Amino acid sequence: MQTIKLRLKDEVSGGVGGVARVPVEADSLTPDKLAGKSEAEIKAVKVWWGNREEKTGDLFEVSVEGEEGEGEGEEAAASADEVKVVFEGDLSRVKHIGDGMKAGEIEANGDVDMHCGAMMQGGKITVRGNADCWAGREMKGGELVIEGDAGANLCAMYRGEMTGMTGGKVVVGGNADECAGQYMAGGEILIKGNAGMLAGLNMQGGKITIEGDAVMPGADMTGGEITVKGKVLDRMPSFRLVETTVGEDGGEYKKYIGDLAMTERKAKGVLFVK
Amino acid sequence: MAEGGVSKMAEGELLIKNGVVFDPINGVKGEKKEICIRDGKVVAELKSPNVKVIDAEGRVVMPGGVDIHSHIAGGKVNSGRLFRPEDGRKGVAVRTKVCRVQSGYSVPNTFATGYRYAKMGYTFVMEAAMPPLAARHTHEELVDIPILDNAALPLIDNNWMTMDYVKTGDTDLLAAYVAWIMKATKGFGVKIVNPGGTEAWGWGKNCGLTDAVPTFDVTPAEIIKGLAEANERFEMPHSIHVHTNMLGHPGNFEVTKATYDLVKGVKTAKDRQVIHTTHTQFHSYGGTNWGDFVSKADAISDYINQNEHATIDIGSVILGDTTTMTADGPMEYSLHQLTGRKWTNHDVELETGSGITPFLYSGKVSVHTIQWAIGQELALLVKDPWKVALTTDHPNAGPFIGYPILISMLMSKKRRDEAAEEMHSAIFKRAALPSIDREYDLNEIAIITRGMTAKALGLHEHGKGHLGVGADADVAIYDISPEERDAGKIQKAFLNTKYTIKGGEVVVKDGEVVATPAGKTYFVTPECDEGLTEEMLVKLKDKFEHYYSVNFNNYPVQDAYVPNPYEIKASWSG
Amino acid sequence: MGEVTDVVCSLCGCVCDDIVVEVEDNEVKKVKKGACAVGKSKLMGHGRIKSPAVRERKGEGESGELRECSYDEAIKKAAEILAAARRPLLYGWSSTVCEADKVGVELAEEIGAVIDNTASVCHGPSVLAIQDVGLPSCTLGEVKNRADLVIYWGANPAAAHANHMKRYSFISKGFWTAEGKKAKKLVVVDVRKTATAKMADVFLQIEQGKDYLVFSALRALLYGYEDVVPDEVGGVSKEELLEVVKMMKEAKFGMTFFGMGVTHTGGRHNNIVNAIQMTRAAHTHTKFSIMPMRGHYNVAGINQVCTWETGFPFAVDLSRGYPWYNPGELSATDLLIRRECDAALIIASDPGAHFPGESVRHLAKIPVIQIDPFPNPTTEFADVVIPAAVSGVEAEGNVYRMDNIPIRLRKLVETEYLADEEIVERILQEVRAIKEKEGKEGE
Amino acid sequence: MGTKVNLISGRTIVQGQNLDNKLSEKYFDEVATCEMSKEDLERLGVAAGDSAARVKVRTSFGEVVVKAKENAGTPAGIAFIPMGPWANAVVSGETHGAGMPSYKGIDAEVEKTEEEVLRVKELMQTYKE
Repeated sequence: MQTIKLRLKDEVSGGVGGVARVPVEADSLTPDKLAGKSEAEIKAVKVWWGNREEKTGDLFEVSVEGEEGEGEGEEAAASADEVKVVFEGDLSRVKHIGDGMKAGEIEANGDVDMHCGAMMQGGKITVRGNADCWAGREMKGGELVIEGDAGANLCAMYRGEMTGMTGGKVVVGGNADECAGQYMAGGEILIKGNAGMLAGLNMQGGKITIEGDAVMPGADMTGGEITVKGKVLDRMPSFRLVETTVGEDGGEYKKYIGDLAMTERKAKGVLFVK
Repeated sequence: MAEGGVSKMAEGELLIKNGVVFDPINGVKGEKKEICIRDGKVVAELKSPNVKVIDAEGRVVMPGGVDIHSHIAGGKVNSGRLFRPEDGRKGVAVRTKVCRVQSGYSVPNTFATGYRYAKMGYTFVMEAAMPPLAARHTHEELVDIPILDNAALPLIDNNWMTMDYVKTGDTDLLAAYVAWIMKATKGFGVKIVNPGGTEAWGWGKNCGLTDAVPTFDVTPAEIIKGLAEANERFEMPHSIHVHTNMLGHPGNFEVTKATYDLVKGVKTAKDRQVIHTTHTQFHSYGGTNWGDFVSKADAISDYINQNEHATIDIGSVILGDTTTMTADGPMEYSLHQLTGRKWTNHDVELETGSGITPFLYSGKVSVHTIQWAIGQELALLVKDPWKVALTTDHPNAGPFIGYPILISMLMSKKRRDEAAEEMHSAIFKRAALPSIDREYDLNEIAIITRGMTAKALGLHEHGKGHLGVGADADVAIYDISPEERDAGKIQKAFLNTKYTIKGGEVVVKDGEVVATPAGKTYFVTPECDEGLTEEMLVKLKDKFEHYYSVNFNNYPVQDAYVPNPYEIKASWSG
Repeated sequence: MGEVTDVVCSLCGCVCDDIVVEVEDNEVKKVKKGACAVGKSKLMGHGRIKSPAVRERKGEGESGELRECSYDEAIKKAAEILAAARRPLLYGWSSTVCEADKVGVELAEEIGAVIDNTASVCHGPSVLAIQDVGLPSCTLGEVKNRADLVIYWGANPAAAHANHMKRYSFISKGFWTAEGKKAKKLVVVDVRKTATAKMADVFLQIEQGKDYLVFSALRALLYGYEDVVPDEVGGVSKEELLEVVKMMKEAKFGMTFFGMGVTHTGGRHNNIVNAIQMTRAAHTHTKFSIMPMRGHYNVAGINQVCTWETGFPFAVDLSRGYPWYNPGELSATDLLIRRECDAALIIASDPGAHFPGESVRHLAKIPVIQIDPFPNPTTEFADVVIPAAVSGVEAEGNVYRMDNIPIRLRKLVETEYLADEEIVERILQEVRAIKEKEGKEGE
Repeated sequence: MGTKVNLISGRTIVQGQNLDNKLSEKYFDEVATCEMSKEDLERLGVAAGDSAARVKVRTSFGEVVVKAKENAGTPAGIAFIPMGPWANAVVSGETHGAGMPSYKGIDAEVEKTEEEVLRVKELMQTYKE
């Protein structure tokens, strides 16, 4: 097991001239991309900071603990399971943490910027804070835990695509902003707080559980399942109540199908409201 | 404005030696031959002793490719880009010292369009549909496409002016309108798309070949015949260019044949076809619905083989995701209804319309498999390659960067058989492709990608599509030996040239773009009698006064939009 | 020069092209015909930025006054700011011509900037919606000739597009609509009873922020699911909704125009997705189209240019040398609120007046270059101010109307001011010179 | 104690006429105003026809002083400020991942005030601090 600690330097997070907080894009710093590299090699990995590429070692304080992975190329990637990358410092302007990650573990200690865990295929990311918009965008597999709040478009699609999250598991400890799980086709999302407007918009498959309140959930859904345990504000006027059932938690739920605004033929989504 | 625009050509001399040349217009079929170039043109011999030399030893040399039908610029192409960021993200490439940024797969940005065509050895592309009211847009994009010479075909068939004159039978006045539109749009030739049907789509309806167009009381058949006759009033380089009615409908091959018959007797003003029908794959369908859908490429090919007045391009399918776009509004709506995918429509007042929707051609779907076979069947069953052009109706049946795949298929029965094995079994029951043994040779490939297309467009008289003395020095050098039979190697070679030379300048070397000169825009000026024009203008100005939303004086494309013009005058032939 | 006809208005997305003006002594003296009150005001002109200027810095963090200077000095200073920036923003581009926009994209590539345009605070949500579901639409002449039902939703043309109804929609007369408004129906949906609403056959006064629900209810009704729709949706009764649905089904050609009442409201782009989905549902009964009421005269044009050059219409990041598109991340307001950018070029727009205070606060702290004919709130904190010719009065060029029809602006009078295209081109050349010098020094 | 309203901003004709003339009196007169229903204004203690009345509009994003103006088309509970620097001093920049700030539908509190309305230049000056 190898632990790579990356602490963002204060002069980077503090902003250019103390004014402009230019984001660092960390998509090259996933366990699978760093596996098998020595500390010196990791420091030399290129990272985009605005319109210039910098060395990781110039932006982060880098320390490596434990055995480094064996081999190169595919072998190194295979050993990514044994790699944990820990991000520290003020990460609120570090984008793309764990973007495209295939294996291993990432821990981010603090609020993270946009696209955390986007296109993720495997492994685990834990965010000990809030995650900004597009966390888990187009996620295919793995596990993403956000202990705080999630921004808008959690696990949604990229602009124009018809598929958002297709697999994996996401847990949000706090609230999620608008359009959580848009175009979701598979996988699971658990939101322990409230969901903003239009959770599960265009949903086709998979499961969203909202323990708090939700606003207009399930609009244009054609498949999948949404459960709201709190209140539904502004319920969609185009869903049909089918029955009252008892949920796994023993509670009574109203079961709706929709969205009929997509026509009856396509309206295969299910919405449970406590 | 001088014909030729020599000032835009590279200066100096260049010698291409030891290459095996395929120049079908000049009857050169794979001969070892030197190509001498001076000031952007092919010349008989060079003067300077220290010329720049390209040694093409053992490699295939052809004139620059000429695409007869592709959608690369203008309103609907850009609507396709705009509403498909998911396609845009597929083709992104970093800028280089000579190249601007690139994006897109089925709807590449203007820069990528120029680079990718040039890398395949193409140097001229015809934008196949220009709505006259939005012609400025088409030209703005054409100017922004690097390297390629270009032209655009204005849509003239659903225009109220056209239908009015067809109804009254005033062919001379119709010709005067055609001439005015050609000049006002800086257009190249008469484009017809679902005549009558697009006007009917203004009310959400469509039109068959002999149905009356709502309100206008003319039939699509009369429009096609009328425009064919009007076109031949001038010595137009190109014939009418027709997207026939009922595109994509099972059983439409009868409509396609009937369309050819309509214009069979029309006398041409130049030595060429009377009618070119485009993306004929979409118009060679048998059956009565998608359940009993079959290929009728044989029936269409038989017709083309037995008649001399019609040419076709194939519009062959490339498997995978693409963006369909056409002025045939009702067709795009039915496609959207079929797939449920996003749909853009843009009807253009008094003239035309357009629809756009993404589409996935899958080898696992029986209908797509048959469509895939039909395009290639047309190329293989039409005996004379001078009657058929290679196209994918980019991006409708697939993006143009799929051309090398098609070339390798046409040249290799083995490759076709291997592909068919992977596809839905319908290909063996409801298409003819697996039973066809013919293989194209390089000379025939040169015909369907440059010789035939240049001739059908009349551009061979303007230095395109051949390497005779006086021709534009547009040359493609492919990194294969003329004996190569391996389909994979053929495909690779046709995707990235060893060299592409445009107007005497090396623009691609070893598959990389190394220079990006501006292309020229070719347009045709029909010379029409003033009296006729005056009479026509009375009617036209009335249309502007009451029905257009743009003023008459703000309508014609200003010279500023065509900074590199190449004008072709077409005199009155009566 | 005397009377000039066929003048094209460079104010709003209507781009009226039938204006007649009187020009004397190199000045527009009178607007004789065609323009609305707002367009007339534009053609007659206002106070100008007199001269290029740079702001003198006075001491620690305190900004001083603008000092007049030459074009050369201002352009050089602008290039220095942009060449040094790590995350520059190039914003605006809607109230100028496409020729300038093209150079703008090239500049953005050269310096690795984010390029965004005013669509992001106007009809950007409409673009996002189109990317989701497409846009069944048409040119304005189609509406004029065919439409017998016109719906304005969250739009108040009587105030914002004063000629719109007269030239193109409810009041105009066309081929099948020769009787004008007598034979047409007008439906207005808004939260306030606007001047436009007062003309309507049916006015749906909806609750602020409930547009999404009302669109979905109309879709469900158009598809025939009357049983599921509640008695009241978003402040509108089911009876009223059914009445509108009946009008939609009975129309021969229906047209919906929507404005910022929909794009600015909670739900944003998804409101538009729903409006477009409603149009599709209506299209199963009759011909139905929909169009955004674009604000600036060439905001449609910068979306066109940006799309054909980068593949994407706005909010494009070129920092990595290839285009990456993501509104909500790369739109100007987001970049500014998040304090991401370290320099900005503002052309033909006025974020000082039109961005939320939080965004303006950051803009006021970073180096800002302004290119504009007129002084405005942005000038108050700009560090380099470069005056430009007024497109459509002093400079010509291509623009796209709200229905994406390209029209060429005319030049009416001569000017000493440089056109936007030339200013941006000269900045680009200066940036290249700086980079070439740096490249040589780095060797 | 003020009254709670739903704040929206939008275009007006005079605002449009002075788009290129924002430092003028005409623009100031038109845009630095808040339109409300008669009933809401009465609740604030603004007398009918009091053209000098001013209100302070406060939201979680800021506060601004503007002139009060009656508009019969505006329903009770809605406040309208023409788009421009004054409205923008109090709207939300939050875009919810869509790039569009919240220009309409902001919870606001309005109260009558004797404070002066800031001019454009003064308002912009506050951003430099």
